[in-house]
Amino acid sequence: MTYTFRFEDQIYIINLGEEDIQTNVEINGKKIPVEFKRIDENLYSIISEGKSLSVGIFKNAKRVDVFFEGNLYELESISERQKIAGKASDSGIQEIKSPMPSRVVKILKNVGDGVKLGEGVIVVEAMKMESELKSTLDGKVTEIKVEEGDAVESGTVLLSLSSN
Amino acid sequence: MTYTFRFEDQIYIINLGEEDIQTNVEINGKKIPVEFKRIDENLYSIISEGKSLSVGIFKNAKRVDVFFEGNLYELESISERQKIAGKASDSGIQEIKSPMPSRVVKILKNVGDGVKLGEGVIVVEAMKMESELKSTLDGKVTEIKVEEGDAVESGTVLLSLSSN
Amino acid sequence: MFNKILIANRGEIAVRIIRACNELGIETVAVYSDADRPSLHVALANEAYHIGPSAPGESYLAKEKIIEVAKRSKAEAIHPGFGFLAENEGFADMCEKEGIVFIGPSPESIRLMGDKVTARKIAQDAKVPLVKGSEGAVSDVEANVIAKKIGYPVMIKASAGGGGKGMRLVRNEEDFEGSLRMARSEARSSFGDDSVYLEKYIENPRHIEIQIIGDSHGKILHLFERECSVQRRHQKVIEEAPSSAINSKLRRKMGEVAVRIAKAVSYRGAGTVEFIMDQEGNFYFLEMNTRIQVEHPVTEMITGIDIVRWMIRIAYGEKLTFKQSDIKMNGHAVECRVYAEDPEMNFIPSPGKLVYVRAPSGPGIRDDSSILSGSEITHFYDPMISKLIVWSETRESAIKKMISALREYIVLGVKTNIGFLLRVMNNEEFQKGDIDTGFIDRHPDLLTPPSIDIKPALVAAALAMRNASNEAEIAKEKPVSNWKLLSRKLAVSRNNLL
Amino acid sequence: MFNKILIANRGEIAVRIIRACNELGIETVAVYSDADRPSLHVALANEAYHIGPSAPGESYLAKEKIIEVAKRSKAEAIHPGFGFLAENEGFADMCEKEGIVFIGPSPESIRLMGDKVTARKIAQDAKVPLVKGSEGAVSDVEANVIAKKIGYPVMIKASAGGGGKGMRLVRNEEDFEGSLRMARSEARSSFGDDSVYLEKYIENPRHIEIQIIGDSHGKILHLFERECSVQRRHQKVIEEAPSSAINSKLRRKMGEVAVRIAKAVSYRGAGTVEFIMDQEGNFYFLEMNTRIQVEHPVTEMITGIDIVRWMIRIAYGEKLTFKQSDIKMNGHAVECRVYAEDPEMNFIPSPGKLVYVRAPSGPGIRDDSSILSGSEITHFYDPMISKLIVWSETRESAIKKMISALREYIVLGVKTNIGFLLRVMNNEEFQKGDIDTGFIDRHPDLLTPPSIDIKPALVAAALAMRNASNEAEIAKEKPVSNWKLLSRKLAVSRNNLL
Repeated sequence: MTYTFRFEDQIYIINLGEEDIQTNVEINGKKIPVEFKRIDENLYSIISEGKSLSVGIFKNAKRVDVFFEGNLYELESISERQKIAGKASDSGIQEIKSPMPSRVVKILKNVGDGVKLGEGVIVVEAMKMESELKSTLDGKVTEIKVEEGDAVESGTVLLSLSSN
Repeated sequence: MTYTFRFEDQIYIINLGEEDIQTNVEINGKKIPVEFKRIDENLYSIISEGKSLSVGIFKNAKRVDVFFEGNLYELESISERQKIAGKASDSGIQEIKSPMPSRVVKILKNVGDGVKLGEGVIVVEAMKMESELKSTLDGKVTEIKVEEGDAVESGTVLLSLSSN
Repeated sequence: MFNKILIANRGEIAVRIIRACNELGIETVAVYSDADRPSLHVALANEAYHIGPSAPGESYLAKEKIIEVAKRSKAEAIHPGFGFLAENEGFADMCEKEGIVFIGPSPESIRLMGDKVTARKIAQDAKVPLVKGSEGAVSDVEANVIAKKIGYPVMIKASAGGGGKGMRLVRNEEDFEGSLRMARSEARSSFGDDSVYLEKYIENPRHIEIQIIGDSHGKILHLFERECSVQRRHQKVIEEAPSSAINSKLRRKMGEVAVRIAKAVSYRGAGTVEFIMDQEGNFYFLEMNTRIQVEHPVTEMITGIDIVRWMIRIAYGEKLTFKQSDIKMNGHAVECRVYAEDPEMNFIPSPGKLVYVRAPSGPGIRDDSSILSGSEITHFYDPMISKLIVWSETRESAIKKMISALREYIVLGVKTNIGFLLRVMNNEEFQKGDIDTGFIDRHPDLLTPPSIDIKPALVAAALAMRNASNEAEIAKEKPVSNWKLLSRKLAVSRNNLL
Repeated sequence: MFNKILIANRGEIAVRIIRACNELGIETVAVYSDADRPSLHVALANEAYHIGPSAPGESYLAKEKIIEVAKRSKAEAIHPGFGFLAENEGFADMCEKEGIVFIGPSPESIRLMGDKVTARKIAQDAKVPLVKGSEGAVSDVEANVIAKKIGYPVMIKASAGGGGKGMRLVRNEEDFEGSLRMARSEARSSFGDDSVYLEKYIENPRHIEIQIIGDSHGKILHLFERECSVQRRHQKVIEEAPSSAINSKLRRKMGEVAVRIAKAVSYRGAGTVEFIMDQEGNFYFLEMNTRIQVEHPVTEMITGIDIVRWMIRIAYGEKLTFKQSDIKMNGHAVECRVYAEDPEMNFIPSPGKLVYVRAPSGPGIRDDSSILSGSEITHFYDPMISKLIVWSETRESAIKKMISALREYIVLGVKTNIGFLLRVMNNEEFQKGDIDTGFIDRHPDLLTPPSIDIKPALVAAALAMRNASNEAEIAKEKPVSNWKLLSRKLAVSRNNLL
């Protein structure tokens, strides 16, 4: 069986058999010896050349969350069509989304304003705390989709930025 | 929905709605106010007239295991036919079963021998320990179904006893 | 001893109090909001009553409803935990009037210490060192003048505040007005009171606090210090006891000062006197928290004294059975607050369903939590998942134990700060004890996971997909699932893509 | 310090050792049998290697395989845990010859103490009080004569024994022959050696043991006593420290005696000297266990000394950094061994899949376990689910804490002794400290759950049925499930039945 994922703008193709133990797994065509065993609902033990890891996994729609050694890695499971599009993308457009249900307190930029990587662009309030969301690139504001005082859902696009 | 269980030779009929909260539950025709909420895979919180309990439940074929405050209660879910049979039973015949895969070390009684409640009737070995299985009634041995040295599975009937 | 206690709180502190009651043979009554019906504190209490919608104002802050449940269930006392009504003098007062014991200090002590301006005066009278600042709450106009007089950097603080809310640091005059507005707005929404005061900002201080405990017979003792310098958003995230910056002489001095303040308000129960300490070891009074503190476990671990149990015994009128010289410090304890939050996004909360949780355990590991697989972190409440506390003989081995425990922790469904906590524990400066409240700002590298070998994650992700596919197959009883068909298509064309 | 250690064991003790290694910065190598692939010790170690089938003889007892993995993985030392190869002098010898450090005493110490007859002689030479008995192993013919001479009741014990296996109490001459046969048969299957010896049976003694620890520089210290009197099938099930039967004078005396025996065999590492104590407080040497003990945690809790970490440090050649007078006893600790077993069926093991496990946590709670939901208790190994350990200031509050923790424990899928443990904790005699090895026999009422209000169980059972029915429906995508149809039939006729 073949599975395809995107992680940090890289595409990976994994070939995985149906057996649990001593399967050879192929990543991007390269074989790696590995065996694995489900040890709890969402917990796997993976052994590769003696090295042992316990890994938490959770499939959430098209995303797979993988958790080990304290860190969460979000891998996007992609289809054939997306895979080709993904290759062509990286257009330098970024959207600032609300990370949780919140209220827009202050919009710090106007459309066309220049922004620097890490510069605050909008302030939202949630759980009684105000948070400044920061630009993820050097560039300018191309669109503002909300107004101050708006209540927004998790994932709502607040602004669009484009890189220089 | 109605569910029927046998526990310690008593039969109970429970009438339970589809809602999670503030349902009236009927046990043997008597209403008891209760509300419940599933809080984990096998864990329920039950509140009845303010009293709170957390209860582990596990349905295993026709048996339901209920665990709370350290104790396990095994309730047998019974069908219509069994229910009627159950009423008529209590014949005073008891079977001594092997509680786990084991080996018969010694049979301490012959068919026809009298036995007292708590008296040892057969010795089995499992996990390197020998265990004497005891009579659950005052009566006599009616049948012996194994021989010394036999390897037996969990649940195998070893002897039958009947009460005086 | 009391027969029955109502716990007017939720989450891990409610569970903590229920366990303390069990150990004292006291029956427990839980209250819960809509969102908290499936919570562990409800399941573990002997009785549980619904008190309203999820918004705290309509449930955990609804004084009358809580008093009503206490009366209905015949609870003799109420433990408020922290947050919610814990420092609400009006509630303490109501309890008193209704003949219910409020497990905490007198309403008067709460009032005196609750108003930060009054608290400063009391500290001043008790000859406790104070940071320069405004004499009480300020208007917008005054504020600017005073800020200039005491000199930047300046801290704006909510008069009714606590827990870092309504607090803003201002480094120069240009930013003052905006920060003042934000501080007032946060203060208003958090405490219903937008008055603020000003203080000189001590550059990169340590946050050191002294745990005190007093009975109703006039005895007040201290249980040494906690260091809570590692903070994000002005909120503590890692705490330890003892502090590696404090020697026994300074420890004694700070303890004495803390007891002096507590005595000035005839304090009863458990309380915390907070100080900031500059690089030279000068310490200044910050505020007194008249309640149990989130980070109390580290003190329990090094003293062997169960603070929550003692709060209850003191409220019942018992005398402290030990004196100052009996209290011994043993080993080192560290607490990490495990949050559903995103360190890469300025630690913004990450509410959601905890699909799977596996907490570490074993020798010297204490996990104070109310979470199980399937629990929900809602935006109504603090997004804390657990307090993970470790004890060991030395600071060095306690940190190693924490690393081992954090690596065992698995949480799925929300973002967490576990990786961040691990990186702090592995940080050389932290290990040397070279910490202050500016620590996280100085180390932005701690916010992002290092790049890793992605192979295990890829294998795991493929396993997750295979699982889902197998399960879907079983459910649908079809010989070939859509996943399989899709995968076959992909397999055919994959050579074109690499 | 060592760079890498192999753990030649499984279950909770393997996990315990892995955690200790993590805290010392040592890499860990796990070995596992077929049955243990999904075990926690495999998942938590840095490396893991399969060593054979589930039967211990082909995996955990397969010396050569384990040595081979150690060499392949470049492990510098092997920790044997308890059971399996822990007291196998041949294995310790092999390690030495292969240049791998065996974390434990010298092969010579193991040999001397492993043979119970030799051990008795050493104790005698060290002027340690001994119970009357046979001078070494006995033939069937001798046995009868000696038994009559020392007088009934008499204990038959396996020479190569330990852990209660191959042991039989005989109260009168008629039973002697049968018991001798059973003891020999158990000894043969457990230790491959059917030689047995005899001892005078002390009626209802307490089981008291002294934890000792020695470095390779000649320093041997004791860490006070553990009381392990509550036993079933001659195996410990509840342990505590300190013992409520021992005052500080007796404690010192027993400690000195234990150190004397250890010195007689130049002991190195952690070990336990076991005694029985009669009603008058006379104590007699029983045996010495030359390994870490299952119940070591209670000693760790009251002394703050991590015994497993010290075993490793000592094996590396480190000196003990403390002296006898530095070791202080603080508070009280109790351990309950949670087993998959059936107290109503003479504690027979109850293997099976643990469908769901939820362990307690919180202040003073330590859960040493290798179990998670879905783990399997197989008949290949000891059916222990967890060691639940609590610490509190006093014995009384430790017992209450244990009760609170046991009530939180939930295990589904197998029978457990949790209810039994709870009944012991609630027993008045136990609470008074009035215990000895006859305690459980004297209280058959503890074996059976008391009759309870069955209503919550019925509601819960109905919920389980409803759930299963709903889930079946979802899976089958049918509007009406078989359960529903069945239930409707039942509903129609239920009035006829009540």
